[in-house]
Amino acid sequence: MNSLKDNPILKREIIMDHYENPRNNQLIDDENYRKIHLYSSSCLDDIQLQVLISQGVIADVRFEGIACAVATAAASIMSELIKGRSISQAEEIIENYFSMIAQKDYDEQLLKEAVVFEGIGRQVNRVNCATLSWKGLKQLLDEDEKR
Amino acid sequence: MNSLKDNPILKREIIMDHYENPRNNQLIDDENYRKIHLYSSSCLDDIQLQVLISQGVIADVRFEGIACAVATAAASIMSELIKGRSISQAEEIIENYFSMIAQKDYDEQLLKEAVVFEGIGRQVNRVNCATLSWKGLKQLLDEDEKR
Amino acid sequence: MFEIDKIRRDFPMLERTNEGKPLIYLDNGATTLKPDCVIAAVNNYYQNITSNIHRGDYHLAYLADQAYQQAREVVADFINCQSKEVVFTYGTTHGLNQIAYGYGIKNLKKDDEILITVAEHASNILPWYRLAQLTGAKVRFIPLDEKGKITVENVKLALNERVKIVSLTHGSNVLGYISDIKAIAAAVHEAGAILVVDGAQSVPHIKTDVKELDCDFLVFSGHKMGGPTAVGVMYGKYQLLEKMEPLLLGGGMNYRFDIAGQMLFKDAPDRFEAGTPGIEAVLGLKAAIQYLQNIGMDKIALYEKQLKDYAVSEMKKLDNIIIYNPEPDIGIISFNITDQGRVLFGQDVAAYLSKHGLCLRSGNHCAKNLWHHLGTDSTIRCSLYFYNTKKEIDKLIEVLKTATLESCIDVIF
Amino acid sequence: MFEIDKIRRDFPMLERTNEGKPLIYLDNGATTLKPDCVIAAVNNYYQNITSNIHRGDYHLAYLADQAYQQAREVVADFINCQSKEVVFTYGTTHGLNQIAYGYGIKNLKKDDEILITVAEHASNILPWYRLAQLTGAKVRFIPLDEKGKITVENVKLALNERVKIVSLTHGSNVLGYISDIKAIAAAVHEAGAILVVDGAQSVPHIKTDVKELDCDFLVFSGHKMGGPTAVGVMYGKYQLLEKMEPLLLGGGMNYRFDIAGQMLFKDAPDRFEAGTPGIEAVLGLKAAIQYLQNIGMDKIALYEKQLKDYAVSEMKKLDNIIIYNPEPDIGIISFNITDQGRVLFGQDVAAYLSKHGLCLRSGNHCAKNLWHHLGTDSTIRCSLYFYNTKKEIDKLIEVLKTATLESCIDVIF
Ligand SMILES: Cc1ncc(COP(=O)(O)O)c(C=O)c1O
Ligand SMILES: Cc1ncc(COP(=O)(O)O)c(C=O)c1O
Repeated sequence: MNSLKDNPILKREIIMDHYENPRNNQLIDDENYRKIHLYSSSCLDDIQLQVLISQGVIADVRFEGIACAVATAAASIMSELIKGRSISQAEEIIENYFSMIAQKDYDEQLLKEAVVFEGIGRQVNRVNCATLSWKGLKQLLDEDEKR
Repeated sequence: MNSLKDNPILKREIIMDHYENPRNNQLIDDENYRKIHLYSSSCLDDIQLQVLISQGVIADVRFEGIACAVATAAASIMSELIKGRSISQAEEIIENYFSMIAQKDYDEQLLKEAVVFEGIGRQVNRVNCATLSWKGLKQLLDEDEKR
Repeated sequence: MFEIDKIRRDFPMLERTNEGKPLIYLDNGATTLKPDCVIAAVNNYYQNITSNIHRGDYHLAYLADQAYQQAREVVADFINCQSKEVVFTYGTTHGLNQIAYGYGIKNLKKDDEILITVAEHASNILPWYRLAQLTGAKVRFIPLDEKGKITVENVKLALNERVKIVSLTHGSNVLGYISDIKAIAAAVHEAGAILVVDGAQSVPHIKTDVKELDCDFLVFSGHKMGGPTAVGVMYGKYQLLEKMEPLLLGGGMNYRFDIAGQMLFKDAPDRFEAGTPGIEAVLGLKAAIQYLQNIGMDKIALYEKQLKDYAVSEMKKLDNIIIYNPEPDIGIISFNITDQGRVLFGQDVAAYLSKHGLCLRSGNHCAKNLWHHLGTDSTIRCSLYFYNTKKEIDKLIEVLKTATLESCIDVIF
Repeated sequence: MFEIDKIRRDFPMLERTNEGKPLIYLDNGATTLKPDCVIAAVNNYYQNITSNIHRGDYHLAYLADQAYQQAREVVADFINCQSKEVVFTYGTTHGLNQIAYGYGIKNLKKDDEILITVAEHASNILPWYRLAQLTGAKVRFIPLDEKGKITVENVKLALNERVKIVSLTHGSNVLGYISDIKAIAAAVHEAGAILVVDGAQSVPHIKTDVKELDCDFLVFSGHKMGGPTAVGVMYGKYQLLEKMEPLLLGGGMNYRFDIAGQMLFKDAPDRFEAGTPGIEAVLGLKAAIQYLQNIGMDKIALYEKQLKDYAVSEMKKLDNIIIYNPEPDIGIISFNITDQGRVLFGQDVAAYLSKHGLCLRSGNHCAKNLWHHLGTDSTIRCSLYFYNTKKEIDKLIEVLKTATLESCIDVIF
């Protein structure tokens, strides 16, 4: 993974790929999905996120919306990374992602492609874009726990 | 009159006398009187003024209210000075009074005892007190003209 | 040790004069002087980070936004709440109007009751009068005790099942009493109502912990605690803020709206901050709070108590004075001067004091209903802050001794 | 001669950087940089005349009050009205809410109509939506012409006898058009309605004469014209102000009230200025206006027009740009950048520009209904002020040329 972190060209390609061909980028009309509508404080990014949790596993993650390249790619990468994980695995990944953003220690292995945003903490005004969908996911999982 | 202007002791006595024994200091319940309720911006001085105009002459002036020594004495002196004057005389007196307050030229003879407030323009924060009742009078006369 | 000399050097105004005499500023209930660090914070916005907030499209805007949000955290830490419970307002008056309108309109109906007292400031009365007009609810007054205090007992007696809102001042701006908000909150909650606290005169002077007080709303103004004007705080328990209607609508407080008239508002606190806020004022307030915290609210309260005790005991020695609150809790003393038994009109005395450099306010201090209680139309108010000194009190006493009708009139010549 | 170099030296922010590059501030529609004289006016309040206004019991308070009232006269002179027609608000948003509530509640009833356009800022839409909810009146939209302009013809077509209020922006914050308010006012008055003008984007840039325009209300913000935040102006014809309800109630705006719920409010403008206002903000606004007057509004407008013309013509030469308003009247240009035919998301481009020192905003600029017209969700906005230069435009053009999806993404590494 080291090669990815230190390879800006590869990182850019991954982000562009996810922006131009976002994964899991279609909502579904199914009551079993937990839903959240995310707005960034910019009044502009506007992402809807859906998660299907079944027997402690995140069976599906979907999103749709209008957002910048960073926010779109972040959501797409997140959806791929989280799909199929147990809730506790997902929570660990989320925690590591936010550590990375905060420029603290984190487990690269866990974050896979998401490490492309490793430097975003230095571009402070883009942090919101790179975390919007992740915050939404966390909120959905937290709500799930309360039930 | 020069002696009054330059005699602070006499001036003080006149003000104290008018404050402690205000003239024309009782309202009357008579529809023929024009009325105005005056509040200073301090939210505190609160003077009601009544004027009876009959055949172009200010036949009576009355006031009542809660006010500081300066405002009370000013109203009392004004009432004495204006009572019995024709409207045009009154207007001339009013004009001279405001000239005096503004430290401009004015006719001392016309203002009589009212010259005790001649220096109030230097004590800027008391100007309101010394002019409240005079402004009320002016407003009543102006309204009268519009009829 | 309270390093008063060092503190005074932080306030440029303390080197000024009033009518040619060294300034002695004793009108801190109206507004307060500003320390250098507050002035510097405002200047820093003007000179280094000017830009609008709520957007981070470029770095400068991010810096301003970040500073603004940090201010929220500083306030939250200061009054012990979550930062999302801190709404920036334009002042106490705005905050009270926001609560009366935003909470009251949704939760009150005909014949419900709002409890206040005659000791409230106009800003904690008139919004409730209007709410009553709009909803058919009634405003009732909790009686003060014989000293003019709000007591828990009287609050309890006034409560009934129709009461939905109780709105009280924490520190009275005329009588300087501190109410027992914690006990009152318990009684109000037991009766099923909410408690709104006007902290305009308390937050600047004593440590305030909203968790401890358990009030539902707390409002205060920046300018009464060394901060700029045009900024205040409305604290609200988050579950109440969540359900409250905004008073001002516009940019920055909505997520979206459409041509059909649908509006989706943001969550609190953003929902209540329509339009461009007082950005530099918020940053100045942050600096003011940090300044107070650096000195320590406990130390400030203690110093002010000692100063107040000194002032009261010295004033009591005068034989031409009527003190309306001889036992205030905070540094607010309301009095009148007499001359041969006759009460001098406050404004005449205040003008006389001004000639000697002393800045005190006369009048009814916007608490116009309180006169039912005091039996006088107006008082002169001496209100202290932590940069005042015994020497300043001595000067006040010295000048008050010489205040007569004559001397008050003489100053106008 | 427009002494641009001399002018630029008055603005300390122009010596700053953004992300390490010399600051090029092109977000003047959001807020503007402050000249030294404004900063000095605010500091003067903090360092020399701190005290609350509305009372003259002592000299200092008199000085502050006088300075505050003088500011009213400076504003009155600036827009050509009487000083008692100048109400100080906390900003345009506050002013529009005050009018919608204070005039609308008393004068509108079910099925009356309020006319606005999709080009309005949220602050000139949402208060009307709420007024409609409260009164049963309807908000209708005057269609824009194909360029996105408000035309007199379309206003006339939309008017009918049920219309009571028309509220329009003078200068559009997205498309930079100036509406013919004078002709519109005549049409609106002929139909028996009143005209509210949102001058947030016009008053800072062109000479504004309310007598000439004959609008009934005009609102604007200090911070968009070199002044502080938390201050704005609501002009109203006096006979309308006289009949309008205050939105905020509290200290300073009432003469008296009693325990029976009676309230006697002061006359305009005081009636609308409840609580402690933004005193230093008002004094800063006064300095800003005097600064603009010293340069001359005509000169400012002319310089900005030339700069805008230059910017538009240079931008048109780019082949990766879509300009949504190729013929703006004032210095506001809305555009997007394309990469191989695909529109780049504005925020990505703005972040890229920021890396080069350029401060431009992306988004919908709070005019969320306008997208019906433009057919895009967001734009990048270049908004000029009189301290901007051709050289800054050149830099913008140079950087825009290199904006691609790749280069926009690269800046995050
Ligand atoms: C107890 C109290 N409440 C409210 C206010 C109003 O505060 P502001 O004018 O800052 O809105 C004051 C200030 O005079 C006050 O003393
Ligand atoms: C046209 C227009 N109206 C209203 C506003 C709101 O102004 P403020 O945020 O100062 O209240 C703005 C500012 O963005 C604007 O551009």
